[in-house]
Amino acid sequence: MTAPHDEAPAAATPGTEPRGGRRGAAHRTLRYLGGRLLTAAVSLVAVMVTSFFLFRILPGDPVTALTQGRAVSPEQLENMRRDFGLDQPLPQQFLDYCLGLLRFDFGMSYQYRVPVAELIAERIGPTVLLAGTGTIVAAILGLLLGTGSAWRRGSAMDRVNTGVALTMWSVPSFWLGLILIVVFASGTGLFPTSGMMTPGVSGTFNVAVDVAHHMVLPVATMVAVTYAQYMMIMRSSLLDEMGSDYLTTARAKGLRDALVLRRHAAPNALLPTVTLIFLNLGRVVAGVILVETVFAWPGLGSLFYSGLGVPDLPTVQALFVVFAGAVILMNLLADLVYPMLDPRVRV
Amino acid sequence: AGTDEDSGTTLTVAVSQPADSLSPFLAQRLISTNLHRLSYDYLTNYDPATNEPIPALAESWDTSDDGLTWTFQIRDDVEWSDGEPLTADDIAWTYTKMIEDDAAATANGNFVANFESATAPDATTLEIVLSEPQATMLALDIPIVPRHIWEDVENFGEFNNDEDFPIVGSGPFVITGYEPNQSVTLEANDNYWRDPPRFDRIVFTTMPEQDAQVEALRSGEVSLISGLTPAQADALEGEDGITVNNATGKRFQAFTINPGAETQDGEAFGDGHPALQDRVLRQAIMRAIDKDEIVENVYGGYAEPAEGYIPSRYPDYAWTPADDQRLDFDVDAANRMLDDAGYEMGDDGVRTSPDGDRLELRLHVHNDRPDYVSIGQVLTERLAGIGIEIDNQTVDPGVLSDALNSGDYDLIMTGWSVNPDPDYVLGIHTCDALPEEPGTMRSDAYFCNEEYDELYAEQLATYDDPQARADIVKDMQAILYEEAVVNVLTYANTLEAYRSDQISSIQVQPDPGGNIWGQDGHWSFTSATPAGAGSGAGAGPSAGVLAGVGAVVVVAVAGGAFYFWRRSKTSEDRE
Amino acid sequence: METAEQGPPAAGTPVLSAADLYVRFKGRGGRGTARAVDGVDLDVRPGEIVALVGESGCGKTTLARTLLGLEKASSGRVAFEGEPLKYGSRQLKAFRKRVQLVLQDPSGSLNPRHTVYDAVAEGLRIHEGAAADEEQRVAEALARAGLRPPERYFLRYPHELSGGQRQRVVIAGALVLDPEVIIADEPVASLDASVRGEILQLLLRLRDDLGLSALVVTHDLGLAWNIADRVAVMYLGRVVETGTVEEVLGSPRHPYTRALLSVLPDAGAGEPVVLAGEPPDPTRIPGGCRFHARCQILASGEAERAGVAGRCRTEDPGILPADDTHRAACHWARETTPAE
Amino acid sequence: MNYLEVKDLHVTYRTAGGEVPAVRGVGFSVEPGRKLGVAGESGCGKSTVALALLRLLPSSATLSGEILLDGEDVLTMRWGRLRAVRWVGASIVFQGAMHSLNAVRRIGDQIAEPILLHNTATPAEATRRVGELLEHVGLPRWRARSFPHELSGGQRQRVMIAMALACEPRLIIADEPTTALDVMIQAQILRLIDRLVGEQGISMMMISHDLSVLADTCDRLAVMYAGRIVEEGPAGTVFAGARHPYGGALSAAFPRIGDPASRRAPSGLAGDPPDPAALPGGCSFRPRCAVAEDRCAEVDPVLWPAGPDRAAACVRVLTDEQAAEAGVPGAAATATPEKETSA
Amino acid sequence: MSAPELPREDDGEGAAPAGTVPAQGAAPVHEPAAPTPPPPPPASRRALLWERRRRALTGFRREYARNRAGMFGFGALLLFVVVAVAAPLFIDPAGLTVTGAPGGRFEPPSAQYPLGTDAFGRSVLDLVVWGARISLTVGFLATFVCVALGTLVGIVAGHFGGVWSNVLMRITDWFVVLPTLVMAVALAAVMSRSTLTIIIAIGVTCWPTTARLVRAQTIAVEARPYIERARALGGGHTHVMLRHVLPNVTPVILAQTTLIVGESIIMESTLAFLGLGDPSTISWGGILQDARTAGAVSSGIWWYMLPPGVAIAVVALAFTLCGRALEGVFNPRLRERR
Ligand SMILES: Nc1ncnc2c1ncn2[C@@H]1O[C@H](COP(=O)(O)OP(=O)(O)OP(=O)(O)O)[C@@H](O)[C@H]1O
Ligand SMILES: Nc1ncnc2c1ncn2[C@@H]1O[C@H](COP(=O)(O)OP(=O)(O)OP(=O)(O)O)[C@@H](O)[C@H]1O
Ligand SMILES: [Mg+2]
Ligand SMILES: [Mg+2]
Repeated sequence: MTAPHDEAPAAATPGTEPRGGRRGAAHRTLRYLGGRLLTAAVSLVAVMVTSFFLFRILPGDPVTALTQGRAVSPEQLENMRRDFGLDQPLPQQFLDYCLGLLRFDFGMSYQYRVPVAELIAERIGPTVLLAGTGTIVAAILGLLLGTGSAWRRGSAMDRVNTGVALTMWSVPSFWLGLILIVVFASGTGLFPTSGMMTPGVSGTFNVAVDVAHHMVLPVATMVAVTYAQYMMIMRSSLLDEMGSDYLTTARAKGLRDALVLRRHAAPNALLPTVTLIFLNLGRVVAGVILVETVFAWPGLGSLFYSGLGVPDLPTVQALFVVFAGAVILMNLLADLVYPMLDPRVRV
Repeated sequence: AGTDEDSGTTLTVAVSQPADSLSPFLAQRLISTNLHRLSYDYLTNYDPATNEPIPALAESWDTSDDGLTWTFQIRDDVEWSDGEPLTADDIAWTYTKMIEDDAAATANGNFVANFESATAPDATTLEIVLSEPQATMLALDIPIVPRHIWEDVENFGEFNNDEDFPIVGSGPFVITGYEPNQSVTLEANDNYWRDPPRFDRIVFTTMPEQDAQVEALRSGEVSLISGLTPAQADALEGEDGITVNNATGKRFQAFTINPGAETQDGEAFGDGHPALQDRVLRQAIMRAIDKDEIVENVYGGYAEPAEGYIPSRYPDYAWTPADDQRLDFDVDAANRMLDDAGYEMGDDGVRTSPDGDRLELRLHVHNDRPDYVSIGQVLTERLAGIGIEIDNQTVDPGVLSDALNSGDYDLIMTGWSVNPDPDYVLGIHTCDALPEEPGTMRSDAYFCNEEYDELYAEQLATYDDPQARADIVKDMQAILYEEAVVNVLTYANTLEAYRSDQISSIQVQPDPGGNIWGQDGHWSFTSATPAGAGSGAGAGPSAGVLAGVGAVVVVAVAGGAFYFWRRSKTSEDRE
Repeated sequence: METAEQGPPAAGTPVLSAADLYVRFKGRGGRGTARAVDGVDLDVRPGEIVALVGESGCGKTTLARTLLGLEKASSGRVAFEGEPLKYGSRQLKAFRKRVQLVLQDPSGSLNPRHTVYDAVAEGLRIHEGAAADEEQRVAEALARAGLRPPERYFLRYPHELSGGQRQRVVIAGALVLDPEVIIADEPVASLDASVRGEILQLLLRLRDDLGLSALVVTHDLGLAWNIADRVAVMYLGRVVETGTVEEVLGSPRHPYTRALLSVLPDAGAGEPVVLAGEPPDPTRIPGGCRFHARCQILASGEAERAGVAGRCRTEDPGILPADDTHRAACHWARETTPAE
Repeated sequence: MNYLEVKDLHVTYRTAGGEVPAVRGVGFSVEPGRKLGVAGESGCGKSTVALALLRLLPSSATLSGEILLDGEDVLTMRWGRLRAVRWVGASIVFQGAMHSLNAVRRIGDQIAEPILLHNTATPAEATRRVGELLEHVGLPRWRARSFPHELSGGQRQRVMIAMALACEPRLIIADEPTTALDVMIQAQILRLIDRLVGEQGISMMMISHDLSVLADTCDRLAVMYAGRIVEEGPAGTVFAGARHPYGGALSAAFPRIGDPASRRAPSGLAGDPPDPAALPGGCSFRPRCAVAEDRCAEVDPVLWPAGPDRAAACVRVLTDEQAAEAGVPGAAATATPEKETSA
Repeated sequence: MSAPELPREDDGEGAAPAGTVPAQGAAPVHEPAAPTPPPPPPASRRALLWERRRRALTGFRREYARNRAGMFGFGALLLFVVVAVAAPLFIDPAGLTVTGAPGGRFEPPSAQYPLGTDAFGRSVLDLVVWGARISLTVGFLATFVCVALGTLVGIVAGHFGGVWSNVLMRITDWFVVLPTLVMAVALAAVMSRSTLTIIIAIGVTCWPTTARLVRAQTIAVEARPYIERARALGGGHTHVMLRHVLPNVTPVILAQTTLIVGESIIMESTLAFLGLGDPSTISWGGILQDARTAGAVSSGIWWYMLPPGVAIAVVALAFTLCGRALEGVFNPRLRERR
């Protein structure tokens, strides 16, 4: 990150020199950064505590749930309970949890018997891949369509765009996913029904193509139900800009319409949308639960959902922290990136 | 163009859960135990046709007179997939590990709970000493692991056996690939001492969504799926290249009634409805239920109405009540029974017990089992017909087991998968299975009947006389039926489907009428025969990849072209 | 209400006064503290119109808001009828019944969802609840503010009024409580030249009719000439020159006042003195005389000649006392004007 | 020859509430190197005229009339030609500099933009030119790298002026360049404009509602009211002695400090500004006119000659013969309009 | 640009009628205040006010009616509400029981059952119509919880700056960070299965958005000079919040409400889809879930799977369109302009 204001030479003309000067600016940036980090850290701690207690009140005994329908001896149950630390009093469990967190140790998954951190590491890739691709595609699509819609507001294209987007926005994603499976996967056989990879495929290129192929439907589902918000935000933010005088200035300078849009209106309108995209990047990680479930995508969402039934406390706790952490992280990034994009809010 | 393993035939199986662990000591899920069936050997196996225990690693066995010492003769021609010989020592080591290390006992500890010791006096002899007689000695579902590999494992509780591939085993298949949460690949073990498998490769691929499985089967992505819903079975039934296997169920569906929760010491607890302690009421409840309706509406006809506790798939043990014993659907009879017993019908259509308690009962249903949920709805409406108001609580299994443990329930849905040997499911209804103190319940009904307990002990003692044992087991079921605490409703069929254009034949268990997935043994997968050459599932996707990617590209290009065309067309003369 | 019994305050006692008033705003994001009002003594006497003039950002609005207790002074004191202002919510309410503020921006000062009637009656309702004669008093206030017949305006919404009418509604809202003092912050700045005269006439009339005292905040010297009795010129948080309108505008002493007067388009005689540079920054008030960096007297060497240049750069000329005499906070003026 | 000549310009906005005739037949001209001031109260159509000159009005506006820029009619130009004319033939300094500059692009880039667009200068040359321009308007070169919000209002206005000079246009249209500013800053900007225009021989049209400012700066003055020019003439004489009552009211609204007449006697113009969508019949100023007569209700006055080099749209400037010629009824009834307007 | 940034209530009326001006404007300015004519009787004033409100409403209606999508949304909505309310008039609840259903298992659409039947032989059309009752109730009540909570927090946080605002906003931030779906799933799993649970789960998780929005609007309103004027007039916190802030945030709240209703209905179906619904009540999400667990998607039983999904989508869309239309009416900035 470059410190804002670094371009202002120190030898400024008296009276017109930028306030605070370079040193002050750097100092302010640091303070700003520190403040944001601190807030994020506080939020994260709050989330961690919430996570512990929220899931402790989940009904059910993980041990009985895990052994449901199988022949097990009381000793086995006892052993499991001890392994899980469930025989400890709650404050002790909380203490262990906190101490564990300090070491990035989320405990052992009850279901999978592996450290939760490992489990998450294994699953986070697919989730990020799906959610990231989905968001990026949705954002690009939404921004393009939103720009077109606003620039030609009131036109047939605008109306069709808006109508389609809002309709898609109103469709439950899981339902759309199922319909897509029926129509595209088995109806035409164009895309695989679910999963992330065809087993046995090897070679980087082949794997990439295969994964991309598997991603089409889930990403399409995600994009369909989410792009509307980017589009509407972009549309209204561009509409807001469109009355602005600086666009008249640009026209008065003799710029072509397309240039006015590309150089002036769109970049300015994009700014408010950026925050939204970041926020969504954070939230979408949790939001893909449904899509992951429908398409058997081996990500965090399906892990969370399966963990909740047990309840696989360490896993759901950790995932909750991860989900919330993603939002916090993205908020933080948005806070840090936005000032770099928009000189007006530079500290 | 996707795979570099195009050679050979592949059988792709859709499973609804990912494997929880590849370690035989930890794995608890059905998928994982099936994987181990394929990749490890067991002491004994089950006959594909009859489900009887048959020799596997153990060629033969002897029991001491007190039934506490078992001596097994171990085959001498078995090799691990890495070429080391498999000896009795490996077996003894595996068992001993489980006896000694709690972590190793996680998954299958119950089998060795009574073991004093397991030793291998020589390479072909295994000796097990028990502390008390055990009925499951020929059904020890414990995968035998290679000592020379596992000796180095430090912590059995954390070792998931998923680091070095192929995984050394001795089963008909060798696990060669594992994508956590996605798939497990197994290659045929051509040196297997039984008939080697006919497919070169099996892939288990995880697809939690049932509909996705069906669509994947249709598109040829997978060759075998299980757990179909009745509607799906109906839909797939007539489709080309697909065979639906309608297998008799291994499971029964039931509900239990809280007859007053008690500990072993007779301490009553919980808040079960007091009137339910009356057997008449319990029987009347049974008579109010139309099992045929459940079979028809909930299972679409893919089930049998049930009376006995052991599913009819095990004909030796299956029991049906005599005509005079039957508690068949008859609302009038049920109403009469209640009227006679002093349950007065109130103005609101709800009866009051002789003690003055309104017959308002809770029914706990698992929310994750759609068939139970439907049954719950049917029960609710049917019981209203005899003046019982049901508070239908569809809950998380956790909530349900909490209610059960604390005795705070009236009616609760349940169901067990019954093994060829019914000992376990019978055992959970002995008085011994009652909790020692409130809240530690492990069974699904607070049932305690002295006569039943005596019969239970007796059948344990007569395990070497199958016919006599079967008779005793039937008597036990009669008691259960009459007491109407554990009320079996149906035996739902297992519905599976496979692509007959990829699999020409496959063994079911039991034969006929049995299931393919989740067998006791590895028969289905070793017997599966590829149909035609090159019809493995591997061919499907690569064509699909091209078509799919092509479609996306076309759409993108067309969209982009249109966009730019429009722009260039309109940009000049606009302001 | 207690004041009604007290009778009019003794002539000479200022109704509203600021003494040694400082208002500072903590800078956010590491920016320095803004000394918006930096030591002001100011009196408004009964029946007097005082104009507070100065360039944009010199602290006029802040001073006005502080006088009304909308902003708390960092130090110093606001007094009403000689009594220090108390900031308890009860006392403030009573105080605000008698002193009214007319805000800078008439369009913004009216809630777009309230009718004219509601807007005018708001003060009545706050202080007297549902008064029986509410309607009559509202009508009267509107009529006094020049909106006649008042009934016609009762149910209009602000957007249905012209800027001048809106400003009059705001004034009516202030008049309805029969205040003793009105603080009007740039009452005409946002209005067209052709409408402003009317509002100013109204203020004058009210003063004449009702004996109202007023503090009129503006950056327009012409306005002061139009209506005020006394004028205080503010620069960078401090009053730098006070006196009667004739004195200050007729024979300005402070170089800043002179510069202001000289740049008026219609100034006629004299070369306009356009001060260099941008409006100064209240977060960084220069040492010495706060005006010295832009001072044309100092720049032209005249201060040097008068022998005060050094003091200009290092010595703060101090806070002007709040009295009737014509004074300027300027070393050079003090040196060259024998009267002081 | 006039560089800019506007003839009978009409601009009508189509709005949801009906048609708004914002400009109703305006004509004026600017000679090379001369400065025209346009005054008038808020909403009388000044900005509309300015925007119309470069056809920058929104599509909801319909224009008619003729705008000859160096002999070429702007209204009938092809878009391509128009784009070439913009900023080179005439540039604009807009009302609010804050909003007329793109807040997220560097000032230098914004100034360089038209240079690169029109002059096909190399980027390096453009950068150099930006530096020159900034120094020209009294800003240090390094300011090119600043963003608009880092500048004060006055500085921003100066950037706008630098931008307007970028392509060395022959006409600058300055739309209220100082309205939002402090007296002191206003004085600075006006001096700057004065100097630059004088140095480079550029024609200028300056818009303001402050008659005194225009009188100070411009050669000629036009006063607009309700979409029309109601008075036109040499700046000094118009300001000192307007012949249209509105012009008179405007110049009277500015108190002259030291003038005892305006001491404690603010003068203003009663009544509301006209609503262009609902103008009264006859003279549109009539509802606010202190000297309105009966015939004002019937005649819609146009610019009549009102003295040397002057014109005003008021029946009272007409002599009887002129009135009769123009078809104004009852002119004889008011015999002495001259008294009011003697300078 | 100086567009009025706050909603105008009555666009039916133009600006100040020009006719009122001359008489008063021409009056000599120094004329002493004329004696005020006796005020008209209050009744007439009230009647006038009422008349005004009516006209404002008409104006609002007219403005709203201009938005065709909004009208479509409103129409669809009205249809659904009417059908849902009137459902008992033309649907026999007995036909919706699992034991007393008239049809056969999975009958395809026919004249008798326009949308076929489900596994128990119930008419899917009847189920969908009946399901509207619960789905709409959930939508409305959850939205009420969400909006009420959000508004309260938002206004209070926005009005009282400083510590108050900080504390409240920290709480809000903390809630905002918690992933909505995950929270709702967790809450629904914790509480007993019922419609009320769903309502609470949705309501409790969605309020922070509203709170933020309301707070932002409150802060914007609080920065307006008329708030300062109210304070200068002596108005206290309650006065400012109730008389000034609330009416000005109402449009935001209203628009937000309609948007949230749609979201809540989708959320209800989502929770049902995840198996967290209450199966003993008939709701759209519940029907979808039943259809899914029955394997309807892959069995070609489209008449079971499509209608509830379409119903959800249409209602959500209808509310969204209404919300957008309202936003447009209330926020002139969003109106098509220039
Ligand atoms: N709430 C505040 N926080 C921080 N700084 C403030 C605040 N209010 C005013 N200031 C600063 O105090 C100084 C004086 O502001 P004030 O509004 O009193 O000026 P003014 O003389 O009324 O100007 P104008 O003529 O533009 O209205 C300005 O520099 C302003 O930036
Ligand atoms: N886009 C538009 N649509 C409809 N009416 C408009 C539009 N732009 C301006 N008007 C109206 O046209 C008239 C003239 O507006 P214009 O902006 O030209 O006035 P102005 O003289 O520049 O005023 P100001 O001094 O306030 O800048 C006004 O009544 C205004 O309301
Ligand atoms: Mg101010
Ligand atoms: Mg303008």
